[in-house]
Amino acid sequence: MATRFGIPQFPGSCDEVDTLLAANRVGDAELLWHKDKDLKGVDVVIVPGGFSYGDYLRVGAIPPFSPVMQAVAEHAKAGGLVLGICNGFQVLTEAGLLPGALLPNVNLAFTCRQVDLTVENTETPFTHECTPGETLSIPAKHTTGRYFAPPEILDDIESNGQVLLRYAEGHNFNGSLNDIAGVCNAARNVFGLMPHPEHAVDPLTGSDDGLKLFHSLASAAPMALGSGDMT
Amino acid sequence: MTTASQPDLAQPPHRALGLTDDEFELIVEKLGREPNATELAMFSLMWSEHCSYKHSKRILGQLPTEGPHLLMGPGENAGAVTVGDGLAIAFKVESHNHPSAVEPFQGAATGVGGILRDIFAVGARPIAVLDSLRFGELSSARSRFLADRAVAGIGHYGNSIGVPTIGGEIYFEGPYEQNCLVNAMALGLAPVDQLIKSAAAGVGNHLVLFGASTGRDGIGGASVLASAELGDGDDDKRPTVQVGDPFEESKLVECCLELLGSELLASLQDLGAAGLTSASSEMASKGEVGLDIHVDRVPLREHGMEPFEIMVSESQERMLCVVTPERLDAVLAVCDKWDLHHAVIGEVTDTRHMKIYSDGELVGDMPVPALVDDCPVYTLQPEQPTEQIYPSPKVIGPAADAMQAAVNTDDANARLLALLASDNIASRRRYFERYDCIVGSRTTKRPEEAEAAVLHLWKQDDDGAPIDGPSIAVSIDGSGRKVAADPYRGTIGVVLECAANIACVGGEPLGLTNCLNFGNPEKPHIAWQLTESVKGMRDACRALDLPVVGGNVSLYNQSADGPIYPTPVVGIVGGLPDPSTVAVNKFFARDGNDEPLMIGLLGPFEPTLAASELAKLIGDDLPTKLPDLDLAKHAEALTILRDAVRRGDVQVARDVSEGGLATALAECTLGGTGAEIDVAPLVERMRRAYPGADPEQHVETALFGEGPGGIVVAGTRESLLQLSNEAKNVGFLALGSAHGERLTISAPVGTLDEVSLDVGNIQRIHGSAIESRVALAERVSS
Amino acid sequence: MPVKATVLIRPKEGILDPQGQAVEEALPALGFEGVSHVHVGRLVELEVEDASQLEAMCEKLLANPLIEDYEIVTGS
Amino acid sequence: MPVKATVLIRPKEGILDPQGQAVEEALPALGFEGVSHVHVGRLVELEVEDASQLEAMCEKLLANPLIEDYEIVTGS
Ligand SMILES: Nc1ncnc2c1ncn2[C@@H]1O[C@H](COP(=O)(O)OP(=O)(O)O)[C@@H](O)[C@H]1O
Ligand SMILES: [Mg+2]
Repeated sequence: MATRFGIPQFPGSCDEVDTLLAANRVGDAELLWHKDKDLKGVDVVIVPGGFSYGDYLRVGAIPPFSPVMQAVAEHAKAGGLVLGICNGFQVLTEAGLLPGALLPNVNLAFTCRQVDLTVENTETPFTHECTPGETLSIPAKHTTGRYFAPPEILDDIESNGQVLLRYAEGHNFNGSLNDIAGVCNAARNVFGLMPHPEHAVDPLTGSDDGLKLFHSLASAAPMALGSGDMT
Repeated sequence: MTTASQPDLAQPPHRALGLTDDEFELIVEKLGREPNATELAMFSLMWSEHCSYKHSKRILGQLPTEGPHLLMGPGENAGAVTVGDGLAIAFKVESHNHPSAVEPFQGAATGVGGILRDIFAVGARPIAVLDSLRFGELSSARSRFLADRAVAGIGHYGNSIGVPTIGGEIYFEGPYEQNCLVNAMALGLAPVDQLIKSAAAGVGNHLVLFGASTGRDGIGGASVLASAELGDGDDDKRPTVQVGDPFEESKLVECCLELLGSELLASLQDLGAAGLTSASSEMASKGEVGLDIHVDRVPLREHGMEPFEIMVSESQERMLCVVTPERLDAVLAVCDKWDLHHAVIGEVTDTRHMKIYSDGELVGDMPVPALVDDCPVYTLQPEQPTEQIYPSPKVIGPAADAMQAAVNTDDANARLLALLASDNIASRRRYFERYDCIVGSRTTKRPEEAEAAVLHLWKQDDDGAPIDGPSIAVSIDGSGRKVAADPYRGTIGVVLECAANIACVGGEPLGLTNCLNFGNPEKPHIAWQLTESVKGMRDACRALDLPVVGGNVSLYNQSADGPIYPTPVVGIVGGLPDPSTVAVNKFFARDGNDEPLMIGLLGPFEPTLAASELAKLIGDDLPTKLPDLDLAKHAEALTILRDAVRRGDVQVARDVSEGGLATALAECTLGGTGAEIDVAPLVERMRRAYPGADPEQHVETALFGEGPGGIVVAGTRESLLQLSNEAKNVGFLALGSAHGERLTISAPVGTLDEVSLDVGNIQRIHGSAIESRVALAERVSS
Repeated sequence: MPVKATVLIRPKEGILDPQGQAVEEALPALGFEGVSHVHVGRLVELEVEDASQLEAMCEKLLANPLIEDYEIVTGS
Repeated sequence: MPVKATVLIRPKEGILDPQGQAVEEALPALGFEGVSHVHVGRLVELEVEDASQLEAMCEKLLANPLIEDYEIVTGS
């Protein structure tokens, strides 16, 4: 059976349809309304990019309180797979599902650029279709993407192999600590990254390297703990 | 249309509001009495240049507006063309020059917000934005500030609302120092049968205002009425700066599209300049009905707003629709779903009057035709100036001397590098990287990847899976200096350049939108520029068989320093059957043992240094005429180009624009291979056309001269051979081949040393020039 | 002795404050009732040699006087 | 009676504050010398029915304690 993906849609989400299209290439995807607590039994939740709630107050600060994110938190706690892309990554850190925080880019400007990422750890549901050390070309576009974690936490995630993607040399335009582009939780079922794999699924639009992450998810989902109807 | 000028209280209110005494008399005659404050405010807006086009209507009438692909022409919120597969593209360009000069971030942001509303007002989902920007020289701190902030504002709005900004242009030129130009173009996608018009219909139907609440935004000039009426001159409370809220607009887009998708609306209209006044009276006029409006029902953001303030407020992110009584509840429920304010503010009547009520009391009553149609239309009094009215263009600032020295040598390398590093040619990355160019998953060619942006219009099948749709190509181009030199031929050049960009990726031009940015049309020489420019646009569109689907006019762009360069900006949408045969704009290496790509120059290119970038760097005077051109040949060349790209025969195509052929060739090497070029064939063609002239001059002009109709193309030997046969009538010259790590350009005669540059060097200089110039200027000023 | 200063920068009255509005509208749904008049502004803290320059700094750089009001608090 | 509150939110010490740096670097160019330790933060002003909620609101929503410090000022 095809893996089922659910994509929460907040007012101000931008990349939810792009994510839907990308996930539909490897499984069945649908949007989940922010006011509903029902995850409709999906296997994988992908929190999409954009400017949820206008990015007002602080990026990603408001969505964790929405009904849908409460359900996503339960899904994650039960071992279900959750991916956060860009604003989705910010939301997951604000929700406490991922370590660290995202700060304004060092260039203080929204920057849209194709970047090279190095795959650091392939033994996760998100990256197992990649080869270790492989370079992925994926676009990034954000104002607040500088990954930060206090030293103790940073040491932890590094020694635990939680850094799954790093910016290749010369590609870390936002100033992320240790060139971190994507981080997962200790249980390895929640992952967030700033670049946009859903915008790299078709050579016609530039690259299809991002598809590897989607394929990884699609084949890992049946094995993940607690997949199926979690709510 | 915000006028930030301070009202002069000494004069009668109608003059302070920009109406002439004659116009005021006419209003009194049409009403049969003197207008009250609310009515006067509404008339002053509807009879303004922005709403009535009173100075430009007559000449705009000559533009061709018919075409086989046209669905909606001028007059609606946006024009629209069919692009195949039952899909329509709605598009329009609009200016937000004045607000951007006052507050560039919010001015540019609300400009994008406004043009996007025009697009979804016709029922189309916004899918792309492009921008056309002009500021004073980069060496000016004010210009750098305006450019950075305007770009940030455009990005802020477009990025946050999830619409990609896929292309544009940005130029730095003295005459825009006081009057920057910020034009934004938007495109929307809709099934052909979902396009909706704005005519109000159905007596007894409800008029619903929804979206943001209404505040005192943009009341500006009209605040004179407040002081007159309320006796308090404290206009500090009436901010003229409008602040945009892309978050609100993103909900508004989804709400409108959901309403239209469920067929709940009778008509829809956005509120732009002139707010509720213009939105409602234009809906009434088009539908030949009347409207009763109750201003006390409008959701307000501020206390104590006067009826006239509510009617003229330019608060952003609001829409107006007409709904039948049975569907009202369903409509309001959708507004609630998207957390938008809404109110039934009135009804459609058969009176053909706009009646404004406040708490049940009639505070305004005007015949709709008087408001919308009866504004006097003026005939321009054009007069050609006897000499060039603009001073010689000049590069100023800390880099100027080095530039001057470089362009005045005989070293073609130095000249080319100076051009590649100049403000109007160097890479625009500093600006376009501020824009999300990919959201929506339609962008197949991003900025700098091809001559036009390309979008692939996927559709969703019943299960939501993407299926292939047609593709489109889009480009926006304007010109100031060349139009200042010769408004007629300069404008033809703009249209041809834009059409060439479309042809370079294999697009067939389907429709054109434009924004005419000019000075004060009441001045005879500005009237002449405007008249000539529109004629040029007309003739070029006719030659290309291209309808004008709509546009915008921005007049009175002048300051104490004089008028801006007359600046027509055009945007063209082209149809593209297959996005995979698009030509790129960089040379590339073919596989292993294959023969390298051959390079040619297609088209009736007749370069001139007049009004060129090189002439500007040197400081030459502006001429008063550009060379004549044979429009039919230019049109034919573009058709040949397009067909060759579609066949896959032309794999690289770049039109020659600023900086001439040498610059275009250098730009083709960016991130690609080098090339070995000999311009002798072009020099020979020029020598035959102008046998009298000095051959050395021909070399200089061949390398750096500009003009429409020159396309650098590359393909295999066989395919270029075929192209040269097809192009006998329009011109084709073989120039060389693409390979290696250097660009070399040799010329047959003359003292100019040949060009020989490392492609890495070209890329470094072109790529970093703007950043280093900005950094240098910032250091020098401290 | 340098002076510590705090500059509070707020959206001008009458100017749309989309942030404040959005936050206010979101709060009840997040479980915070009874909150009103929310405004979001900026805060700049700095040390200056010459406190008399602060006003001019606000006008020229720290605030955008067209759409923002500012308040300078010096001390400690 | 609702209570007016001002919440000052600052980047935590030790975390790179490029915004503050940019302001600091821009000032000399405008003729302002002797400015140091510039930091840029946020300001949230609101009225609450129940001032005891403020602390929780800051912890949960208004500030991110990992990267920001906050200070609540109530009054008038
Ligand atoms: N203001 C802008 N906004 C977005 N893209 C821009 C802007 N200015 C330039 N670009 C992009 O940069 C590239 C080069 O621009 P330009 O030199 O003006 O091209 P051309 O001369 O071929 O029209 C194009 O892809 C264009 O769309
Ligand atoms: Mg071009």
